[in-house]
Amino acid sequence: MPIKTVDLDSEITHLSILDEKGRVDEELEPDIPEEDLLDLFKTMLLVREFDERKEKLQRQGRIGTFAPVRGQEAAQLGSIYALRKTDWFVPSFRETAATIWRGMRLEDDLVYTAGYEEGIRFTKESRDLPIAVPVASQIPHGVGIAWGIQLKGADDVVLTFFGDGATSEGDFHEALNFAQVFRLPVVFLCQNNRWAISVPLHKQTHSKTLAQKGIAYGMRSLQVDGNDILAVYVATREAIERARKGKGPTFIEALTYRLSFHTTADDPTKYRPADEVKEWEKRDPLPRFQEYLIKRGHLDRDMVKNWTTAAVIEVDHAVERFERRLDGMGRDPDAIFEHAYAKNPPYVERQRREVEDWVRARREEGGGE
Amino acid sequence: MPIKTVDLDSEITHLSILDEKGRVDEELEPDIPEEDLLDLFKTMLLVREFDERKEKLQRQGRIGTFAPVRGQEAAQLGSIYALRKTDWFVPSFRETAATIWRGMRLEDDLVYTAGYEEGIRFTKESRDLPIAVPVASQIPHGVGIAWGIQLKGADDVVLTFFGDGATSEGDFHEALNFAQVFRLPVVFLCQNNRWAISVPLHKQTHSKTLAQKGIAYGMRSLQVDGNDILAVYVATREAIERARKGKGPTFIEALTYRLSFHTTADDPTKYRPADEVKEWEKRDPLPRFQEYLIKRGHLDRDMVKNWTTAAVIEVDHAVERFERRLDGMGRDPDAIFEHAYAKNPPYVERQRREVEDWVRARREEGGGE
Amino acid sequence: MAGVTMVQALNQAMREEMARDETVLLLGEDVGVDGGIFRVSDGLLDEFGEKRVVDTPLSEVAIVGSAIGLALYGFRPIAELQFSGFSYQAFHQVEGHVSRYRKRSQGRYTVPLVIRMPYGAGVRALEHHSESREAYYAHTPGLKVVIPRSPRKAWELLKASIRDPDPVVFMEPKGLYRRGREELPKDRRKVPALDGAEIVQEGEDITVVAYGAMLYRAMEAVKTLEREDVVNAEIIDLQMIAPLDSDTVNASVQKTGRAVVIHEAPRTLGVGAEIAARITEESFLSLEAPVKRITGYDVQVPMFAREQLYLPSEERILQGMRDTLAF
Amino acid sequence: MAGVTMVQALNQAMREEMARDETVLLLGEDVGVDGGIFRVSDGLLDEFGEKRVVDTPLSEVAIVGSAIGLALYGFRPIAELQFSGFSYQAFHQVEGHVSRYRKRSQGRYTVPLVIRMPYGAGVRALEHHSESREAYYAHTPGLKVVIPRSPRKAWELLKASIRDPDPVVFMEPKGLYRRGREELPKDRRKVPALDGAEIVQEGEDITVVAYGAMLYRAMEAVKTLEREDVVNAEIIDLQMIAPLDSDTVNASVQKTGRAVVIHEAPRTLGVGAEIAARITEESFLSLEAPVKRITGYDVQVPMFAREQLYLPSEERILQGMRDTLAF
Ligand SMILES: Cc1ncc(C[n+]2csc(CCOP(=O)(O)OP(=O)(O)O)c2C)c(N)n1
Ligand SMILES: Cc1ncc(C[n+]2csc(CCOP(=O)(O)OP(=O)(O)O)c2C)c(N)n1
Ligand SMILES: [Mg+2]
Ligand SMILES: [Mg+2]
Repeated sequence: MPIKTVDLDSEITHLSILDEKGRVDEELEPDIPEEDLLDLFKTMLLVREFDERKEKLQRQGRIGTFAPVRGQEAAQLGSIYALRKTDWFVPSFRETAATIWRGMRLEDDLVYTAGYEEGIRFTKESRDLPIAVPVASQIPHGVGIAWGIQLKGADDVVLTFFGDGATSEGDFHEALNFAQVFRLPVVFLCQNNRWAISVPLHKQTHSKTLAQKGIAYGMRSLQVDGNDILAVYVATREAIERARKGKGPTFIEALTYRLSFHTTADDPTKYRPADEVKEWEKRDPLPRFQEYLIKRGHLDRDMVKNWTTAAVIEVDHAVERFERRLDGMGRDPDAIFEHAYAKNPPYVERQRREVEDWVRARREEGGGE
Repeated sequence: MPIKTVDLDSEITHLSILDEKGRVDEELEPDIPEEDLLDLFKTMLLVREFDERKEKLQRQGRIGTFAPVRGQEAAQLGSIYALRKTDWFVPSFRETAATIWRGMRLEDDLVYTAGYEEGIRFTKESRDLPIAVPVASQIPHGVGIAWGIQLKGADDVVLTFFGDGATSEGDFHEALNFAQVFRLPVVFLCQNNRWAISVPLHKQTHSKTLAQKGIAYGMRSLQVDGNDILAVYVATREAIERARKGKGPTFIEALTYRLSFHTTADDPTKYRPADEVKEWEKRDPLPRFQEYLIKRGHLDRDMVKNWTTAAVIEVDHAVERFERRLDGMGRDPDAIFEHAYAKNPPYVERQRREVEDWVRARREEGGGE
Repeated sequence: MAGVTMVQALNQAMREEMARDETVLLLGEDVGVDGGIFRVSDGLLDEFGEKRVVDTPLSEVAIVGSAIGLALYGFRPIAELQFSGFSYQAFHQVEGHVSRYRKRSQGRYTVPLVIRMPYGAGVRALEHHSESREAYYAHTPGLKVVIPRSPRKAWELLKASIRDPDPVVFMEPKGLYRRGREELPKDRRKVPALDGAEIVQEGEDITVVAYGAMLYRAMEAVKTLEREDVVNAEIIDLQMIAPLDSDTVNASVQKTGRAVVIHEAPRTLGVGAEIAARITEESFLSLEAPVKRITGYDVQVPMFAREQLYLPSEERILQGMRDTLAF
Repeated sequence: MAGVTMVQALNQAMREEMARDETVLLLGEDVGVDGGIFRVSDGLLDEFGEKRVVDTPLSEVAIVGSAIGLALYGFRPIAELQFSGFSYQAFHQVEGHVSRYRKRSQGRYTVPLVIRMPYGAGVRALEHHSESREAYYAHTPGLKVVIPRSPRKAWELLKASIRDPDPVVFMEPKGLYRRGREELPKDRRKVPALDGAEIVQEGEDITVVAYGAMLYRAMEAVKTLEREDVVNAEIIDLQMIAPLDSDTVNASVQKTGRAVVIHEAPRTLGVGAEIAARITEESFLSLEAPVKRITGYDVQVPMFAREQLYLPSEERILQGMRDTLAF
């Protein structure tokens, strides 16, 4: 037949388990221990409170700009929960919820956001990468780590995060192609929050779903309701297990929404209709999860109240510790020259001494900042 | 329904009109004037001869390295024939057949391949870009030209060429996404010749077709038998007409084969099974087209013989003119400093004089090169 | 306050050029509805419509690459990259094509585009938002690299860049975006062509070379120097670091015999290196002291809490001038 | 002929390092079955298998980007880019990540990878195959940039680069790939760590600084100079242009009082600028003549027919030295 349709063996499915009212599809409902469910919920509460507090601190000039999570908690926690501690976590720049789940201390995040490299604190055992600011540029790193895992014959997996805007970058394309060519144990988790700063999805790409971008690589790809923590978990878990078994990568598009501003430097009212935000407020992942937990009898209103208060206190304490640390840190110039190279070349050492001399001279003059 | 299949409205079709024996599907057969058919055939003969001659010239050190066309003549000529002279042609580095069709003089190509910028000769009216060496990097340029056409409200179209390897580059991805977002009048013609130097298609990507990569952008995409000049023509013509009518871009994958080496610096016997090449020799686009023309009564064996001789003579003459021109060109250093800027800065002018002085001093000493 | 900020001046320059020449258009991430993340294109979308002020997908390669195509076709695109730190995504397009089409096509195809990008420190932002790597572009033959020091200069130089026949990388010192105001000239039509450095203050004893945000620190330091040490400094704003107007610098040094050069970028292979080399080459016999470079250090730019320790401070500049004078 | 070419030496270095350390692996376009387009990895696939010698898709970003991931994970990847002219596709990965992970992660994550790429003129190839833009990398803090001059040096420096804890951009002067042979050392295990410049000839009258292919032209020119002008030149091979070993250069200039520096790259902001600046800064009182730069010109590198007019020739170098001596 001169004109024939090529069978691509590829279709895109959409998964949802918990609906907007917190009603669950019992067939698909995953079996998550109560303790974990409640931990996830507590973390959601904490992240919300933390976001809000950071906004205040930023407006007061005590920290710099940052990217809030609000609206994307389910997408981040549902997926990161599926990851083992010994698996690798490759964030973009908005994954505060996932990063807190991995064990980051709030005070460290504040130190970092206040402009200090020391806020990045990893141990030798850490398998979390630092945040990556250039959009999509971290995706190939996750692919490389997965390649390392495969070469070593380890059974770890990499979970790499990025946004809808990131899918327009060449780095996304090259990395996903690589991952599939080598069948690497990596899961790509795209948080499609419908905006890249002021650019809405339909100006970002003409494709109907982002998931279908995986078809370009012959990669297993699917869409989930990203505000449904159960669906995100189920999809990620399955993808991770496939990856762990050597069945290659998966691309997951989690449909979610950035309820807040892009960063504190941004004013979304300039470009985005209030209606749209309202629509998405109704799909807020937090109350939905809360309803589910209440319906299952894990949670009651009092617990929510107490835990909300506990979150405020936890953040209070983190802020106090952060401020104490800042005091201690001073403006030590040495930090500029540390970790530049394994060992600084002589002229860099001379530059270091130059700065030290300046700072000393200033101190001797009794000058502050 | 919690798990549902997303309807993507996208399928990939494969088009073929002229089979390997030169038999035509009469329903799909395009109505090309006899004169044009014969012109296309003559050009095929000429390009073959030219490739061979260039190989000899390269082995003799008279020109530098180049990328032969053999096997891809139908893919190039079928598509370029669908383009108006006033449309834009954006080549990669292997489109000698298409470029000759557009009017490039053989001797210019030789001058260029001998290492002289002067081999690139465009008039103000030219709508052909020079070859682009960095793989895939020309694709966004074609998109930008198409954007210009759209802005100006002109009804021209851009035809952009690249290879299978190019689809792995980020530039390909970003350019196609752009083109579809803005619905630009551009046709992407991928010559899938199954090899990128020594890397075979299955190591390049895991996708079943290259055409399906267009699904990532929601772009109309299809596959054609690239060794079937009629199918390539029909597919390209349709895509061009759609583009001209403002219906946006099309991605065409032309399945073909690089029968020769990658460039003269390459030895394909190192990495590619002789069998595979033999298989593809059978699908050579030239005899297939020849059979078709003979069957249609446009051509007989004598004509083929005469035209083959004519091609040899044409190439002979081109080589002669090329050699005369080289003589004349000398080693004029001025050319180095021309077209660097609209107007050279003073220090570059001083550098120019420095070189001129050298060359003059040398000449006065009576030294040659 | 009277006058306009640099952000407003840039906005005004684009507005006027777009009104004057319909082939001028602006493309980039968030330049349309949002008016640019620094508001440099505020209002342009309303005025010129979405065909000429275009929000693009998040794709630096396609922004620069399609701007090349637009320029080849006859437009004069202004491509905005959100920060210089993300311009390297498209570096191959700039190195490989923007700087070469004229040469490659023997003059047939030119790419008179402007690539605008904020650069340098000063906005308390995340990593990759504070670097000064203008030397990458200045080392690339075929490009012009322009850096304005003030609102008025920003207006004038951006207009000149848009009109220039060569591709221009237009680097905006983001620390100056909202620092100070200046009146724009009454006659808005006269725009001098891009042309080298400017002597912003004449003097006899030492030549001070700077550009962008550091120029102000240099000028402050010079004020102190002149007050306390009773000397006169000649201050040169390079304005363009490619092509580099070393003739102006050398003429000055041949008068003063001493020079310092100041920039934020790392010292090694920063613009100061080229200035020092050209002064040594062409003014050797006039030189009474080595050319002093007061610059960022040869390490990764620190995050913002320690930025000021990294940047040349007024004190460091003052000290550098004194060392040079005392040599 | 006895000894090995640079291609063979590089091959041998990789072979030995891969045998010594199983975390070393090679990835790139055509490095496997084809053995690399210059045959630098010939035979490695057979010896180490396709897990450690990997033909990748045509994706510089993914090559460098996944090499970063491999290095973060604990491997020591060697990423081959086919020509330096195509390394800019991945420039943002190098500038944004390769050079920064150590800093960004406070030392937790390091990327001890080697990015190999042929650079420079001399193979009669198409556009983008002859450039020397090593300064882009040398201006990027956090990177090391190594350029070997000979087969033995290539062997030694590549091994040292693979073992080095910092990321190395290893630039191979492709014009030297098959020029001349040298024996490799008997004891293959001893490899000196990466460490600055080497004085290849001691002398008293003038310091000649070069690296890569231009070193030979410099040496030839020096021979003529020494024969005809009865002077002694001290010749320094930089070997690494980042970090730049200016201490060795300055010590020499403080003895000779004169210096020339030679490279293929464009003059403006080429390595010669930094050398000239550092000499002026640190050896000003010893300098009897300005530092002379003999370099490529500040225009796009011409296609190969005129390449020799663009490159520093022996005559230009000789003249430059004579001018400097006569100053
Ligand atoms: C390569 C690059 N270009 C531009 C930017 C500036 N920028 C920061 S975030 C952002 C939008 C990202 O959108 P998306 O990927 O959807 O992630 P989201 O912010 O929605 O989480 C842009 C343009 C950047 N950080 N990196
Ligand atoms: C960005 C870039 N990387 C590497 C190369 C070296 N190179 C030249 S052609 C080629 C293979 C191209 O393959 P394909 O796109 O399939 O085109 P074909 O050669 O088959 O026509 C490579 C790797 C290049 N020119 N540009
Ligand atoms: Mg988004
Ligand atoms: Mg191919």
